[in-house]
Amino acid sequence: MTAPAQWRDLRRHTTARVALGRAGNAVPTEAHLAFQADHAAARDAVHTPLVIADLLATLGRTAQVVQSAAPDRVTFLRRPDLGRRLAPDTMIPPMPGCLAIVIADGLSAIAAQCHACDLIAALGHSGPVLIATQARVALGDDIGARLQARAVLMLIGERPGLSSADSLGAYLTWLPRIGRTDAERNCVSNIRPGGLEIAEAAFRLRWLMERMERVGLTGVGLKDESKTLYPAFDPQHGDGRFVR
Amino acid sequence: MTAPAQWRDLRRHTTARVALGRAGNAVPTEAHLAFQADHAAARDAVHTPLVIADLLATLGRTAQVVQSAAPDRVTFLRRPDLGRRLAPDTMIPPMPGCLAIVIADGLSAIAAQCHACDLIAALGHSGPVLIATQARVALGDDIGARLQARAVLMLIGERPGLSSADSLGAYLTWLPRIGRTDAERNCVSNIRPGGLEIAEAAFRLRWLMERMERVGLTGVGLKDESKTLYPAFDPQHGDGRFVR
Amino acid sequence: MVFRHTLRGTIHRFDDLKSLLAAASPLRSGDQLAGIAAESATARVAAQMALADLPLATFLSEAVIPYETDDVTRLILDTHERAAFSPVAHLTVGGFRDWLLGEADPVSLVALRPGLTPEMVAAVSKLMRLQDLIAVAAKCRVTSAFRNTLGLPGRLSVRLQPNSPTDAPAEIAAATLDGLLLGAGDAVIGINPATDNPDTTHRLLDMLAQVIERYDIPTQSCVLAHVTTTLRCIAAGAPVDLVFQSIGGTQGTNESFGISLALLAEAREAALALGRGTVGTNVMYFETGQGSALSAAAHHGVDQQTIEARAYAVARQFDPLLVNSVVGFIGPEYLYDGKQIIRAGLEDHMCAKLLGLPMGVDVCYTNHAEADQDDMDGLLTLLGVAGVNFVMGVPGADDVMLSYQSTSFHDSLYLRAALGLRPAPEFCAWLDRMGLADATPSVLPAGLTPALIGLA
Amino acid sequence: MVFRHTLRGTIHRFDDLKSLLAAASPLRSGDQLAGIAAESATARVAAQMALADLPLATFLSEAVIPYETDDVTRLILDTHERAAFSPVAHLTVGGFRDWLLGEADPVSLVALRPGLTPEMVAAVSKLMRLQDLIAVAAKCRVTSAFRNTLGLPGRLSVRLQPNSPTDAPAEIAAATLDGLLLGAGDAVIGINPATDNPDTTHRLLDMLAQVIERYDIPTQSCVLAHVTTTLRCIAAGAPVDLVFQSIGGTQGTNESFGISLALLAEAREAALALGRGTVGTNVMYFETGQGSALSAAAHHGVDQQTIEARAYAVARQFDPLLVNSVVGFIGPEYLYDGKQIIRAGLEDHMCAKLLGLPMGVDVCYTNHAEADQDDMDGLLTLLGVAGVNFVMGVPGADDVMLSYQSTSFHDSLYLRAALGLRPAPEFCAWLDRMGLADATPSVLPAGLTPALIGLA
Ligand code: B12
Ligand code: B12
Repeated sequence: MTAPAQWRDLRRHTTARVALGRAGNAVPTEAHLAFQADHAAARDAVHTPLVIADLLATLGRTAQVVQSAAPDRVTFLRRPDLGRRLAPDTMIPPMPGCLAIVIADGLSAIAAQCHACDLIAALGHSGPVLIATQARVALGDDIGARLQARAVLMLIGERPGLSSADSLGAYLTWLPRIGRTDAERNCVSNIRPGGLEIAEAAFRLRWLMERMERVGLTGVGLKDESKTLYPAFDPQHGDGRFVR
Repeated sequence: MTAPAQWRDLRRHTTARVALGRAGNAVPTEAHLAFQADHAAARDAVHTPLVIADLLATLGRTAQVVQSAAPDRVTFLRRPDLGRRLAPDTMIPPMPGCLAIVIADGLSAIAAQCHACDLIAALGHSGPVLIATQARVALGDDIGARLQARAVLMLIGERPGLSSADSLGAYLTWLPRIGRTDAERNCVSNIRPGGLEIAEAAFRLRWLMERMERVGLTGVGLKDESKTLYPAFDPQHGDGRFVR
Repeated sequence: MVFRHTLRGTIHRFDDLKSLLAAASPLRSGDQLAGIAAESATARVAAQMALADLPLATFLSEAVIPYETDDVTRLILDTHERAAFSPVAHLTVGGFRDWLLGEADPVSLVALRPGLTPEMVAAVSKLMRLQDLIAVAAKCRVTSAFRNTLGLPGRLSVRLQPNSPTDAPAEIAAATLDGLLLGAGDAVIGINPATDNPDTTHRLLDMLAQVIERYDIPTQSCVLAHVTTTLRCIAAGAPVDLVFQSIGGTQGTNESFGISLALLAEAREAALALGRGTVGTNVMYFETGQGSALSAAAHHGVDQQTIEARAYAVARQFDPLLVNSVVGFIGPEYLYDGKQIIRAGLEDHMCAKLLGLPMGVDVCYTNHAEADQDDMDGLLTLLGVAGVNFVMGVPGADDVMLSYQSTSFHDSLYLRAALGLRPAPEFCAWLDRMGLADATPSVLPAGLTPALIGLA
Repeated sequence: MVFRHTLRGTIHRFDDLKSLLAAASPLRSGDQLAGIAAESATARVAAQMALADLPLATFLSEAVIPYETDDVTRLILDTHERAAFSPVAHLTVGGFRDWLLGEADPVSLVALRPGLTPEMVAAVSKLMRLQDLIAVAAKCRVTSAFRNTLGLPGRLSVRLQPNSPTDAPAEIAAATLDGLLLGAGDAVIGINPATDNPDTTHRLLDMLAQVIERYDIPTQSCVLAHVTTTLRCIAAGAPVDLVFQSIGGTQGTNESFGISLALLAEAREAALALGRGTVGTNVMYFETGQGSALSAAAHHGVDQQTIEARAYAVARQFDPLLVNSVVGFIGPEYLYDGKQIIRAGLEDHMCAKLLGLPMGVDVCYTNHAEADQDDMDGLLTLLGVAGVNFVMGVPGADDVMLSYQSTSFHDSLYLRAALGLRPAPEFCAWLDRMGLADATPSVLPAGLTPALIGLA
């Protein structure tokens, strides 16, 4: 059974799989197979490598390329510990006190490939940029420590979902060093067209970075109090529209 | 709960896992863990290789050693088709009209290692003997055809069970050639101490081979009518004992 | 007929119906071995999409194995009933899935049976998730009867499987009593013989008949010898309740088993003539299992799950009391690991049920497969929810003759308790009489004294 | 204490209690990553045998993580009740398994809860097969209440999870309505926020409160922000029903999450003070999951399943309404494939239930794991048989913000139908009022007009 029209209308409001209809209690065949196709694609996305030449071209400036201690994708997936450390013999010249950005493949190189450069441009960043492969979020701690950076911003591919394989996460860490916990970082997530738009993400990150410089920390002690995108829901007006 | 004494007595009659008791509806912990240990051992048994030097020593005569087209154990397990064909370039000198015996590892080299030579001795076999590794039952067809044998008897390791890893199967095929079906063979199975004793197996195989020579076939058309091991159950006497 | 489907810009091509079916099959080692599995997960989905769009009626005009060369194909097409098919005649395979999950109810599913071919049910199963296989199977009820009634709603029966490496009556009797004390044996007390000696088979048949008589059990016995051996025993006057045979989904597979449709018909007539059933006349017991056709090099490039469904067409021709797939029995070359075994078990069960068979499953694995007791607990429980007619009962789950692990008597107690299922009604009443309905008594019931069946 | 066990002539040695527990754990990638998994299947069985012989009371004298350095250990030992422990005080771990499967009944299991430590239940679970995990869990009933009653026998509740990649109210409202129309939402309507903006969190809390009020739904809402963000919202007057937090089984894990036991206590007091519950006062919602401690390098060489059970000791301290393990959420480095996810899900559920928690499971997997919908159908169904309190409901099983696959609204409809389960009683009555109890109506009920919640 397909869903009634009023129900199908919900699709206008969201990209989520709403109003799928029912075949008994199950999802109808068409939606089921679309899901299966998306699953196959998402699994491929995990294994798509970063094309560094293209990335450098888009970036339009030099950037040191480093790799984590995970030699390949299969190892990377099973060994997050290796993905958090630089490969042995990696040399990174120190730039004491800098604010560094790392473009990292994470679980989706596609996200880094598509959106990291735009975001860097929108941030108006002038400090060092590095590119890291087979990288986890905490690789930024190792990189930042060697740079002697005052802060590091990881722009990393979030795990690919069925509906989007290009979602970028931005993780900001004050005084990076090995052993920082996630409680000591801030995160801006779901950066992609259709998710958090680049401009909006840049706005929030700039706000966070400004506040970070002022209070001298990141993490649970630092909240994004910039602004909310959404008007208050007015209890008096049932027809008050929601904005996306 | 452990089983009542009269129930535990059933263990005298069988090696099967009877009278295990109950923990609710489940098998009690001790029996459960014994099972798990046996499973680990049985899995190891599948991968135990045939020690050909020892086998030849026990056999006390020369025997050509051949291998199937499956190069190793892992391939053997997934590719029964390869286990049914000889490795390329195998040369077997023809012995037209012979009755050949092949000692084959099958799924348990341990079975072939422990019992094949005894069985050959008990059969009083004087024809050619070959040793085959990574072998399935139907490899005997390829071997027999090249020998131009009138019949081939495969002594092959049956898959290891939890309670015995040394069970030998004997498969007899008249006029072996590639493409014979299992309907065209006879089988004597579970040959091992505690199963079908060697002497008993030899008796049955000799009977089958004699009849085979007479009627010129093996398979569903040839039944083991030698003798049954068991007396008729006398409906008048409830206490008529069963023999093992 | 060539099939094409475009997915994310790539055109996937399938040369003919059987290639399409094979590519649409969820991954399993047997199809990889046969070289017919989909090349990638994406190609598999593309095949499933193409299959979903295929009119169900295609299977009536296009045979996956030629009519001329295969008697199973002839059986399938010659016995197909157009009128019964009409409620779904307009549907595609994908629409059929939706129909089965949606409007289909137990009554319409019974009426539909003669209108379905095995290829149709195999095809639709390839578009289903496990929960679909469970939900649809649960709508199908198939009952059969001989000395008790099997397959009623809320019931779970057990084949008591007391095998011995030497077919020794004492061993078998001991294992049988063990199973009875744990509530097993209502589906059948069935021995797989290690030997092929007709006299021994006869002895075993006598022995089981005595057990059933002296313990006064409303159940049936079977020795799972080759049908030719069983026919000899019938001729010799042995008390044969059920005729067993392994069957396959192609003529060639059956030939490799040394059987033909005519032989099965002959055996059924012979068993019926004995008139040993009391509440019903279903006298056949069949076993099947994915992979046997490929093993016999008689698969014609058809995927193993479709061939398995074709074996059910053979089975339903002979009104069986019991059919079961020995799903993990053969080995990893056909079903590699627990995951593949679980899915295949649920596919086999649903396909057989849709075709109208009284289906059980041998929930099992071998020691060369990548599987363990956890996988079996999973499959067993899922089959219980799906309404399986019966499972196996082996002492401690370890078959000392066949060398594999099946379900134990305890496993069926677990499943019955977990899902509130009971044995066949006649057998329930017997368990009550013996005082075994709830738990194990601390002394054995007088009616079940070991000495009564020759165990001293 | 060093442990030794001889199996088939080989002496297996385990250096201390935590090594023994780790070696006795069924195989999983996280323990391999930590370098503490058993070296072979045989070594694992030897460890299980040694563990089976260990007196349960050992866990009271030997801590796997020192009392001095870890506040979770202190919590566990300081709150342990000797008197409650006495019925099983004489048992070994193996004997405890038999007791749980055998004589233990729902009443004695309730009484036992304060006498059990997480390490005891983790240990016994390592000796269990899936069917044992299911059978024992099914004996445990844990109910909790806020605006409805959760966990009653024969009930299955669903957390409605309407996430949005931008926390957009319209998206969330649309997904919420979709779920309500499919019978989901009785456990909680709970949003995972993509952002960490307290004002946005506040807006979402307002919005959910309005949905609940205007549709008049007997349920509760939650925004799963960090506890510090939720505390701010409470201070700002937001309508907070439940306080959410991810928790772990060691002090270090919780520190990596930016929380402490004191912070959780403070949050609970703040939520209780709002007095928003109508039928009960359980105001906390916790999530856990095997692997988080290792990921935070705070596992102390203890296996991930034991640490997971320790997280339940944290949870039970705060009388939660809901606890769930996000079992396949983190990824293959901790649970590699469907098989490992299935087992872990059933372990987590049973261990939590034994400790007295209102346990649900996020039946899920990520796209970097070796799992698929079939595995989820399996785990979901098994959890249903085990009596899980609730599962997740995500539109079409695809979380567009968290990027993983959980269970869909449809999945819970399947499970309820397959096992004859119903939503929480108050929510059932509401579904009845809305005309949604049986199937989807062809027009939306007037009480659920999209416009009522701002969707035009
Ligand atoms: C696996 C198995 C099967 C599988 C084989 C599938 C496969 N492709 O592997 C299936 C389920 C199809 C099967 C069917 C039958 N089997 Co069978 N099978 C076994 C089992 C459990 C293991 C065999 C083994 O380990 N072989 C060793 C490996 C290395 O060899 P392989 O090349 O991989 O396997 C080949 C043989 O096993 C052969 N085979 C299997 N069963 C039989 C039976 C006979 C009579 C013959 C000649 C060959 C044969 O088929 C395989 C493929 O070619 C044995 C019991 C045991 N403990 O050995 C019974 C066993 C051999 N089978 C037996 C019987 C009776 C049958 C059936 C006749 C039952 C029936 N009534 O239909 C059928 C038909 C067999 C045929 N003519 O083709 C009896 C034989 C009794 C006897 N002394 O003659 C045994 C001893 C026990 C039993 N009751 O099942 N079987
Ligand atoms: C996986 C995940 C988790 C896992 C991480 C486990 C692990 N070891 O991998 C678990 C379940 C433990 C988790 C917990 C939490 N998470 Co989280 N998580 C995610 C998720 C789904 C994917 C992350 C990813 O793909 N990372 C990329 C890979 C390559 O990086 P990685 O190095 O392998 O993973 C690290 C990061 O993911 C990091 N991490 C995970 N969550 C969070 C949250 C924050 C605030 C920070 C700083 C870091 C962080 O932990 C991992 C190990 O270091 C994202 C959503 C998304 N689409 O991205 C949310 C997300 C990042 N988490 C979020 C939140 C709120 C939390 C919690 C604070 C929830 C709570 N109330 O407790 C906690 C605590 C986090 C902490 N401070 O440690 C929000 C962040 C909102 C924001 N803008 O600040 C997100 C965006 C969505 C959500 N609501 O879950 N999370």
